[in-house]
Amino acid sequence: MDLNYSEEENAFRAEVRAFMETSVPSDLAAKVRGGKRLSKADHESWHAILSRQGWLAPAWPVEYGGTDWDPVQRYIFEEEYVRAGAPRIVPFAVTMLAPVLIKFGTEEQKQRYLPRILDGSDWWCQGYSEPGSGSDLASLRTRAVRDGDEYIVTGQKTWTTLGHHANMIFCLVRTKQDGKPQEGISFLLIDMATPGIEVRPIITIDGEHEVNEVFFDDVRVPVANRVGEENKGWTYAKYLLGHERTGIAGIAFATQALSNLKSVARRQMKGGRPLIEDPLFASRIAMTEIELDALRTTSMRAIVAARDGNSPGIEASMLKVKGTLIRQEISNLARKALGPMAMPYVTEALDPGSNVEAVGPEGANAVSSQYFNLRKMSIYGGSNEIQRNLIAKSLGL
Amino acid sequence: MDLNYSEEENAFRAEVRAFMETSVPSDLAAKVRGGKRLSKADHESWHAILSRQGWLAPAWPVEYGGTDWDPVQRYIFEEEYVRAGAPRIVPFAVTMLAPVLIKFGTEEQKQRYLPRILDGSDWWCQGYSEPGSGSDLASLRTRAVRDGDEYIVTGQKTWTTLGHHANMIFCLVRTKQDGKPQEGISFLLIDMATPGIEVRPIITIDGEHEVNEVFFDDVRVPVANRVGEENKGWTYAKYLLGHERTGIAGIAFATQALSNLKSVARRQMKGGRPLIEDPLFASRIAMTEIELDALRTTSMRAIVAARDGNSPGIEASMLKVKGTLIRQEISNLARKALGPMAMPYVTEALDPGSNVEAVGPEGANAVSSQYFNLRKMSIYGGSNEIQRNLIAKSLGL
Amino acid sequence: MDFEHTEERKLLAEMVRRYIADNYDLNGRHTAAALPEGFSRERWQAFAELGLIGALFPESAGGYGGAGADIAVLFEELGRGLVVEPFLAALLAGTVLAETRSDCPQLAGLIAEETILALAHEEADSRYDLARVTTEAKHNPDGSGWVISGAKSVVLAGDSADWLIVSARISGEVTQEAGIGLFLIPANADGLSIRGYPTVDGMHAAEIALEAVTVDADALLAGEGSGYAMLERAIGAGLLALSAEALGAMDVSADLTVEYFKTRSQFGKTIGSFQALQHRLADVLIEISQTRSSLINAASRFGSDDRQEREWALSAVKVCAGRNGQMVAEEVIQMHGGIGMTWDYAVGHYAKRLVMIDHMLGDADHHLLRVANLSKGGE
Amino acid sequence: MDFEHTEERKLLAEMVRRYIADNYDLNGRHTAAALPEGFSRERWQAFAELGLIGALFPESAGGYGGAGADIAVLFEELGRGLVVEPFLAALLAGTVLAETRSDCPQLAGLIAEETILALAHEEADSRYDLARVTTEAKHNPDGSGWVISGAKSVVLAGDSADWLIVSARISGEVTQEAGIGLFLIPANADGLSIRGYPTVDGMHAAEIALEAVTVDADALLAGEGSGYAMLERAIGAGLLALSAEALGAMDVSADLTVEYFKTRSQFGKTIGSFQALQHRLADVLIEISQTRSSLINAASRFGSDDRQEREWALSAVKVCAGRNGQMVAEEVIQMHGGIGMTWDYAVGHYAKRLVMIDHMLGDADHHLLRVANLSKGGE
Repeated sequence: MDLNYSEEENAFRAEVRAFMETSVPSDLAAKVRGGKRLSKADHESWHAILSRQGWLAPAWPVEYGGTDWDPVQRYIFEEEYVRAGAPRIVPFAVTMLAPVLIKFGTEEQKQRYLPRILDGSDWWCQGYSEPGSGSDLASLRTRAVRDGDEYIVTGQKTWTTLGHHANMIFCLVRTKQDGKPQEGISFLLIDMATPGIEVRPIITIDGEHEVNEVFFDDVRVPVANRVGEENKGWTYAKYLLGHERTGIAGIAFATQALSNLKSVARRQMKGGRPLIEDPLFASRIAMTEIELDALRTTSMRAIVAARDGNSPGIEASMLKVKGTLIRQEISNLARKALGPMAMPYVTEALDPGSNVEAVGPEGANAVSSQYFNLRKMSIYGGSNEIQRNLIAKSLGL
Repeated sequence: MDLNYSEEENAFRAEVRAFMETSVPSDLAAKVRGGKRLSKADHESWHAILSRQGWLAPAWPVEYGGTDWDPVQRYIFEEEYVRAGAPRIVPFAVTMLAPVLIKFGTEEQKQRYLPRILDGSDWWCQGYSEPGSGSDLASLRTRAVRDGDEYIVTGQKTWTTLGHHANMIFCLVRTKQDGKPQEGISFLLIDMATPGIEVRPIITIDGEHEVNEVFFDDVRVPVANRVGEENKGWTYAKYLLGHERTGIAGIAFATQALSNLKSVARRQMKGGRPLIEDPLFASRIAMTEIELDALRTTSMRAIVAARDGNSPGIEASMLKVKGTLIRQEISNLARKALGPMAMPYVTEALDPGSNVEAVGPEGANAVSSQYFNLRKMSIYGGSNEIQRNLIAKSLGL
Repeated sequence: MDFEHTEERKLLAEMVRRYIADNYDLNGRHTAAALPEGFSRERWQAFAELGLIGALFPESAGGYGGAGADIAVLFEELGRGLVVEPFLAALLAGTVLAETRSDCPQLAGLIAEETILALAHEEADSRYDLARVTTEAKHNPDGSGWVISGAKSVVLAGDSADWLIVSARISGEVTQEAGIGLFLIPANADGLSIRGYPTVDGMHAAEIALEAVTVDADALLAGEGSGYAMLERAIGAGLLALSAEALGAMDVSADLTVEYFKTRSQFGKTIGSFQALQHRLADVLIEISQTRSSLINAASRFGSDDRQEREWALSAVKVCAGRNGQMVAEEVIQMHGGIGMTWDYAVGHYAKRLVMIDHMLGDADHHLLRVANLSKGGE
Repeated sequence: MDFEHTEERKLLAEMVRRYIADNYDLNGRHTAAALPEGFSRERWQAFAELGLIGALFPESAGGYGGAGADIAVLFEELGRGLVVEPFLAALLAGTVLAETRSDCPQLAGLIAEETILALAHEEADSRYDLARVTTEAKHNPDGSGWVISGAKSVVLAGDSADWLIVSARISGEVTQEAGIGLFLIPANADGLSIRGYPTVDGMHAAEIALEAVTVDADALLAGEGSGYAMLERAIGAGLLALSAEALGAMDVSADLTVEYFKTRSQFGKTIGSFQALQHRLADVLIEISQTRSSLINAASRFGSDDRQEREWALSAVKVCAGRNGQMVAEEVIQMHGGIGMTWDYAVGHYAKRLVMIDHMLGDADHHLLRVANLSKGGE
């Protein structure tokens, strides 16, 4: 048992840190740290910077433009880029679709789509959830009917994150009506410029437009855009969800958020002394720190198991649940730390261009809205209830 | 809305308090306060004292030896007798069986059994649970087969509290094998001296003998000892359980336990100051105090609703769950308050006659064992899970 | 002992509930919240005409209520309706006036909805500590009154108020109870600058700076000896009101969830048939019931002259409102899933209000330790 | 980075587990616990012959282990087996000897199971505060050594020990870290009185009074300047050991519950098919997994020379053991129902051990604040 980083790993960290220090645009880091809104261009420019370095998709095989980093290196990379204030790599193409393409796509699909992800030509979004199928994903009803070399797709997807930026969507569609619901699903790649597609915003409780509904009305999709076999899409969907789950824990982001929380708690006063010295509050922060310290190792155990060829399985579900709970707890504490100053919400001040000033301490403006926004973490990516079902199932219950 | 006690109620409280002050034997109060074991004789002598005063069974109708106290008075009575250090009235006869007899028994049964409860001739125990039927009470399998004027009873009951003191047991037995399980149950009164009955102790994790298994091997019970109709026992059983549930919250006992906890926390030292001044511990005690203060009113609301003729229903289930959780939390905090001194457990010192001394502060010896003992509260009387099921059911889910 | 409200209060509650049901849907709320002042003057007038503002104050102050039960009944309904109009500001400021200058035109104007009042007390670093006041009031050198300087934070309805009641330190150390005065100041006074803004739950508040604001001697409502007690009285009314509002919001949140449980299906059955969700909902309902009991206790003890008993109960109910409000908020969103996260569905807005109530007039941690301190004397 | 134990440690764990499985069932445990000393000398000898005591100490002290991973691996198995023999006392006292007098016969005797050692440090009012020592050591007026007076509380294996290591204040205030000395004292010394007793989880401890116990000068193992650091080192090993023991007990408790879920039926189906119970069990497993991770962290940092890093990790894992241990204990009893409350079934005994571990060497509250304090320097 050896938990220490090797010398090579420390050298790797130094390399990544040096790159980040010179490469993350300072205005971008300021936006990220201030909780401001990021534009599509912000994301694209950061992706381009990483892509030029060959680091946009570290987990991909080298032949497709990835790296040969092992999971520990990938974790170090993530830690460093979060530390540098870089925004999260938009996951839909890089960490969700690409693994599916690489494992189940045709050579043609790989050659076409993977480079376009790396060079920023395509922005992908995810077409999984539907209004009637939340946790029960397999009950989806968007239909794809074969018509010669095309499918005709009709139906509705929802919770499509950043779908308003996307030009491509990967979709689960129903290609067979009878039999078990899981056995009639196919996985399609759809150009959003195809006639019959409409994207409508969903405004969330924090007042933000992040997710969308996507409507399909007789949308024609070439059969060549199907990944893998017809009616086998459920297999690919589950493969993708497994990848999503380990990623969601987001240890590096949680570490950063905890560090922010502590600096807020050092600045906020209670009874004339820094809040961080208040025993009740200090003990809550300490508990979260302990849990995150453990989760980092839980995550490493899953990662190293994966490196050694074992499937993460139940660990992925545990990580999803605990990781999201810890992340939510940090945002909960950040909100509490601000006291009454958690209330003001000047949304204009979140727009990068705006000269409207926020109210209260630096960075306070977005804290409560983020607390509400992060409620989504225990809902999406297979809700925490679904994960608990999976854990029970894996025990044979 | 008026939450204050009326002048009459205050006068009533003074009367009860005066009686308790002169009537609770001081050695008995000392045992109760010290968490020592009570003998059968201890219980019987206290019952006899209350019975002479006419206060053993306040909730019974006056004609059977009860009082005409309203629920608020009954609550005041309970508060005062707990305050005086009196032991709990053994509930099986007084608050569990008697209401069933009074509502569903024949005049003969009432005339025979109710006086014998009051004068201490009979000690009743409860024959509900079976090894295979815990929460699923209706699945019970102890059979009673009709043979002329008698039933022949064969089977096994378990968790029979203080069954080793009892000369009588009220039992649910199966009198019909087919149909819905609920529809083949009868309610029998059985003399434990009848041949074929054997009582075996169950030792619980605190090392105590409080509960028992009761075995029935071809035990002959007169049909006259059946309460109500054959196969309608489930109705009577549920009636009894409803009564048990509101009683279990035990506000008065919790109040006493909280007061004990606070005096322990005042005496125990942490960092050179009384533990009760420690912010973390003080806030836990305060939370429990707040919850108990609310529960007292929740309980009163149920009681007053009952007085005004409304059925408690969902409130009874809520009371059971929250009441047991608060009681358990108080015992949890008492254990924590003692620090390392929660560990010593000199069981001999709990025996009234013993001259073995306990270790640690006054009353500390029984604190941890009581914490473990009270785990039972969320299990018995319809487990807290069953109560949550009932709450959901009452919402039409 | 009796848990029924009087007939008058039942009628009041019934009337408010009907008015809100008929006139105040979620879209209406959004529209009102988006107005420059963060509420609708028209609705405010309608509420006043229904007599709701008068219900907050005793007859001696021109109202017809003012008891704990009046405040609790009314605010529970306001919580059910997610009402954005400035009732809480009215209660806080009006309570001070009712106790110090019950015949003043500002109070009459408040009850008649013509005047908006706000209590400007909290400061950036006071964090719920009632006695921590750094804003200073000095005798005007010309002998004519007072000069007040300092800053106030998150003043509810501070941007729409015509008059402000401002706490300021006349003497004593920064955390001392004695030495705090309360001043009635017109919002258009020279030296006052007010920045209004929306809060995350759709209400409005303001940051207020006072730079040498001069007022007459009669602006002093309560002086060094009585200012703190008066504040405690007003904040106490606010604690009761906010807790009642939280209870109303919890109740509706739970009702919406029960409804959703019966209609939404997953895996071929209604989600309300999943035991894990049933049990969590049961726990939610238990905590709501406990909050109701705590509110009954606080409303009943609100009128008590025994300060410890009264303040204990007020802090206790605020702890329940804060803790249970957060639990309800988080659970109902989770039990709804994605739909609960959307602007167009109500639960998210109830959740935001519930969570923000914990940030007002002292959070659960603050009041928990206050309960512990107030308990010390007792058994 | 590698989470696998070395082959040696895996073999050790495997061997202990097999020995316990073959020789140490619940009845055997009860029998041993009921012996006058609270454990079986025969078993203790068998454990020593398997080399288990030697695994706790480094080669320099006559053992062949002593690393964090050695302690963690061994105690996890002891926790799985609910072993009552005095391993923890041996670790605590032996660690002090190994660092101060590694060649003494008492340590050799300990490793050979011939000598029982105990660390007598806690006092009635010290409540986990390592530096709070009121027992006093004074220079003997005759110049020959020390005179020690005071009282020690809940000394593990204190009633079977041949030798005690006693902490006593040589100088300084009662809470000062400097000034604490550690003394090696024979249990039969004049002036020592020992009252042994069982603990609620079936172990044994003792109250020890010292009335002017005189010892030679060489009884002093660590003096005013180093006593505290030595204590922290020994207690640190104890924190790691107890947490590992807790993890073992949690694992078995969960396994028993899974097993019970599959066999026990209610309402016509196995109770493991009820979703509410499934979800609670899932949460239990998540916390156990977190405890394991925390233990890995602590075992890995146990050897670190960076005091803050090491002690942070040791306190952190004890918080996990304490909090999660209680959660597991309460949940597995509840999920078993009545059977979980009985003496003849194992889960109750695991539960008692889990809960009592939180009372040893600092409870979760204590270590939580210690973590907060140790974190202060960091980011």
